[in-house]
Amino acid sequence: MRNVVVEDAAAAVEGIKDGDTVMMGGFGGAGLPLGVVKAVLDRRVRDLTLISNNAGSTEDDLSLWFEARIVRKIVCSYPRSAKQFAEQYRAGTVELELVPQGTLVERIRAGGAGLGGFLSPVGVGTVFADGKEKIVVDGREFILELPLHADFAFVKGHLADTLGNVTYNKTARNHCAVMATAGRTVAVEVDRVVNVGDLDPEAIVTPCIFVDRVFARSSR
Amino acid sequence: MRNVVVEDAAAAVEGIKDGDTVMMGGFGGAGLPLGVVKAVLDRRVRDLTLISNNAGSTEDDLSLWFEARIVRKIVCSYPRSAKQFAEQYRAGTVELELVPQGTLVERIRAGGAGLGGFLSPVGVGTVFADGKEKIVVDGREFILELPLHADFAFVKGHLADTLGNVTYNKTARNHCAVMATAGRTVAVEVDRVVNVGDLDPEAIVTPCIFVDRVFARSSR
Amino acid sequence: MIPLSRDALARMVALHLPQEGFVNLGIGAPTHVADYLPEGSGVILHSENGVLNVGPKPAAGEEDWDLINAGKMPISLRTGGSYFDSSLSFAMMRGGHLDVAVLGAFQVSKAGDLANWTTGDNGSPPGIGGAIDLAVGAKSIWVMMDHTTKDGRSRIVERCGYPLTARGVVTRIFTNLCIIEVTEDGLAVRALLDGLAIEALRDRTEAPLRVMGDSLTITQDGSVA
Amino acid sequence: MIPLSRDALARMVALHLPQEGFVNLGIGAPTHVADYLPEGSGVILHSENGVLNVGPKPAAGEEDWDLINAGKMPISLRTGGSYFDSSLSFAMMRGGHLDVAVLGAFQVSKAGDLANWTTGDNGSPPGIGGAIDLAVGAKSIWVMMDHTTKDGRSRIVERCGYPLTARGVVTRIFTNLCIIEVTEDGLAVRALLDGLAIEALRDRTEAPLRVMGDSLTITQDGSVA
Repeated sequence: MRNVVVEDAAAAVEGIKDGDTVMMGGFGGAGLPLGVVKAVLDRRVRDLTLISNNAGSTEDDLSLWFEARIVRKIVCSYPRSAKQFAEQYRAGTVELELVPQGTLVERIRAGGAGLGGFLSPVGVGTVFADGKEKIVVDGREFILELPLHADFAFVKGHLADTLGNVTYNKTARNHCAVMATAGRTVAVEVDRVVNVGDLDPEAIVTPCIFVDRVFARSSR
Repeated sequence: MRNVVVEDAAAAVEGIKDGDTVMMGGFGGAGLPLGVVKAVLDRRVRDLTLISNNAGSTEDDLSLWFEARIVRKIVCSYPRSAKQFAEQYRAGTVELELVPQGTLVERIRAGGAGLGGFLSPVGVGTVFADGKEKIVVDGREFILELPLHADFAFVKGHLADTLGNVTYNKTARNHCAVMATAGRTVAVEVDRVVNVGDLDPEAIVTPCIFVDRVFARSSR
Repeated sequence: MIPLSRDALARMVALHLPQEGFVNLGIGAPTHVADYLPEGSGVILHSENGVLNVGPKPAAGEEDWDLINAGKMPISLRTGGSYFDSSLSFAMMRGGHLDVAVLGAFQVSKAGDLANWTTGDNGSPPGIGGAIDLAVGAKSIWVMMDHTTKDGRSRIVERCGYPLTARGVVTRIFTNLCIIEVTEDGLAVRALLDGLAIEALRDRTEAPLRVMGDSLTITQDGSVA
Repeated sequence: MIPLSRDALARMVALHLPQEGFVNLGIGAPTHVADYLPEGSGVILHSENGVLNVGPKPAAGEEDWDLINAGKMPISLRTGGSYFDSSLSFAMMRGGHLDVAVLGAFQVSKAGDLANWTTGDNGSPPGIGGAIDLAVGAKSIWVMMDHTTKDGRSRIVERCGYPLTARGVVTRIFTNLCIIEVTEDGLAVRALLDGLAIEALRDRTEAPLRVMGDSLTITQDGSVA
């Protein structure tokens, strides 16, 4: 039977390479796969394109990636309160694509769902419309927004069974559920791996078809 | 405290009028709010635009609406094995807009999510592309598909609390969850109404913000 | 005349929220409106990171960092609450399912244009978050802010000088001096702080103001009568 | 030479499905493939109405009409299965998450064009369902059909005469006479029914066929060696 459980974070990030595009789940610390953050650092990759709602803070989080200068570009909605990112942003050593949060989520969803894009009312008449195609439907103007894909999507779940079905914990679900549909390789860091059959079929949020790797967060 | 429970199907369809657009949940019989089917018939409305995956069969289902000739147009993916609909289709007394099922669902979702449309790869090079705008992104051709909205969305849930939070039963979830986001008035027929607090916050599929009316299916 | 305190301003907004309405309080100052919801208001609070029926801040030591609001502050869940992913959360916002969003602002124009995400200055990285989705999607957009900047310049302007969040979306402005409705005929004062003359308000306001016929008086605790 | 029975054809397809693959069996005849999955294949079946890990038909009297497949027939759920709404289900399909979709067809062209939703005749209402989403989205599209129509015309054609479902999507064709790969250089016979000469197959096939160097033989029970 299918079994996607891998030993640890290092195994979960196997294959990541310079220049890859990486989605990282989380809204603040909730939903951020912290074991993955460190395992990617250990791989000493460079020039990543990072798709994430935030850019870390001053803590033990994505700020480590900016400190280590492994991110070339971030696609993000709210890179505030992020000391290390801000320093590099001011120095011009990292590129920022600022995307309204709902548009960010929807672009990721479009990538996972095989859509070519969508028409958004968000940003019309603002700088967020600059350089984008405008399409008028029934007299109302929309912006054409394009899908986002990634080589890897890393998210934090609550429970996963060995097949790869995943549940989330409270507001840690946030961007994780959508990102889990949009990575070529999807790896989920969970609090606990359970047996097949332990999860309620009605309450599984990410069905196993989307999931390639699962590992239990180390208790260290 | 908010309480959206109404007495019966008749109360759930209150306000429906000639010419309205109505979404009906269900894939076959699963997810079809049968009490609503009959209550709408009792209202003697006419000229409805019906958005539904199917057009009934030969049973006690949406075929009753075609028998009673209250549908002017149906937007549908699979109106097969539908005797009463087929008769009227052949007679030219009902209009059919045939939509691939995934596109149908996505158009409903776009309506509920406030999007102006989306770019679909489905139907390119087929009759389903006829008359629709084509948009090329990165050298690949897509069809611009437009959102669907409705005056009423009627779906079948499993449990609802009095606030209007809803769960579904097995494959009866189908189109119901998306339709529940896209009606100006959303009414849910459920097996049982439960107290606030009885539903697991992690397992609620349709949060109460989308739901205007809930009623328990009669056991008759 | 003493301008309303932050607490009184939050209370004034809270008293205006529709009974049993679905409301998003953005981040920062507007989130304090939650502390002043009248008993039995039935208001249901949404937070954009995927939660409906937000409850009060947990007691110290009881925080669950998987249960936070859009400002990344620990919250609790009220009975009847639900969790969902960001995609459904923004469908609620963009799709017009929220009755009211209460947002902070740097500037609001006489046409209801909103500027609340960046002052465009300096080299700090900008952040937009979900403010723009709320501004475009909620049925009513209320702004809650100080009437003037710290150095006395009007935040209610002819035309926003800061980068826009959305055009023509604000329907009502609550400041520490007054309540203003944004109408097709421009800005109309609905309520004025007790002891403040309309001319004194106009002095502090760049955009033209008219006074509604049945305008009300705001007392120091944020009550309006 | 007796063409493969429907059961043997279903078995032949089942034996080719990738170990632990995610597979959709469409509606109608292809759904019988499920009955011939080898023990321990680990194949996980998807049905478009919102279920993953579809199990066998329940015993008579045990049917649950809220638990059906895309053909509206009662099914069961295997351990580890999940339910989801149609939006996520079609994201799986359109988004390229299924390894294989096995579909019936009226015609397949030498370029892999698929016609499987209508013969375009008469006044019957057409239905498209989810066939087109599968055809566009699954990583591999396999067709399973009789090689010819009841009156002996080839279903494998130069160019589809019936309305298309999708262009250039079919990767492999399983018929009651052979297995054909759709390649950039046209159609290639990978396996041929025991006792059937390639020329006899060509007589029954409108599109040109070449034979792969290592072509195999199909026995009457659907085994290939």
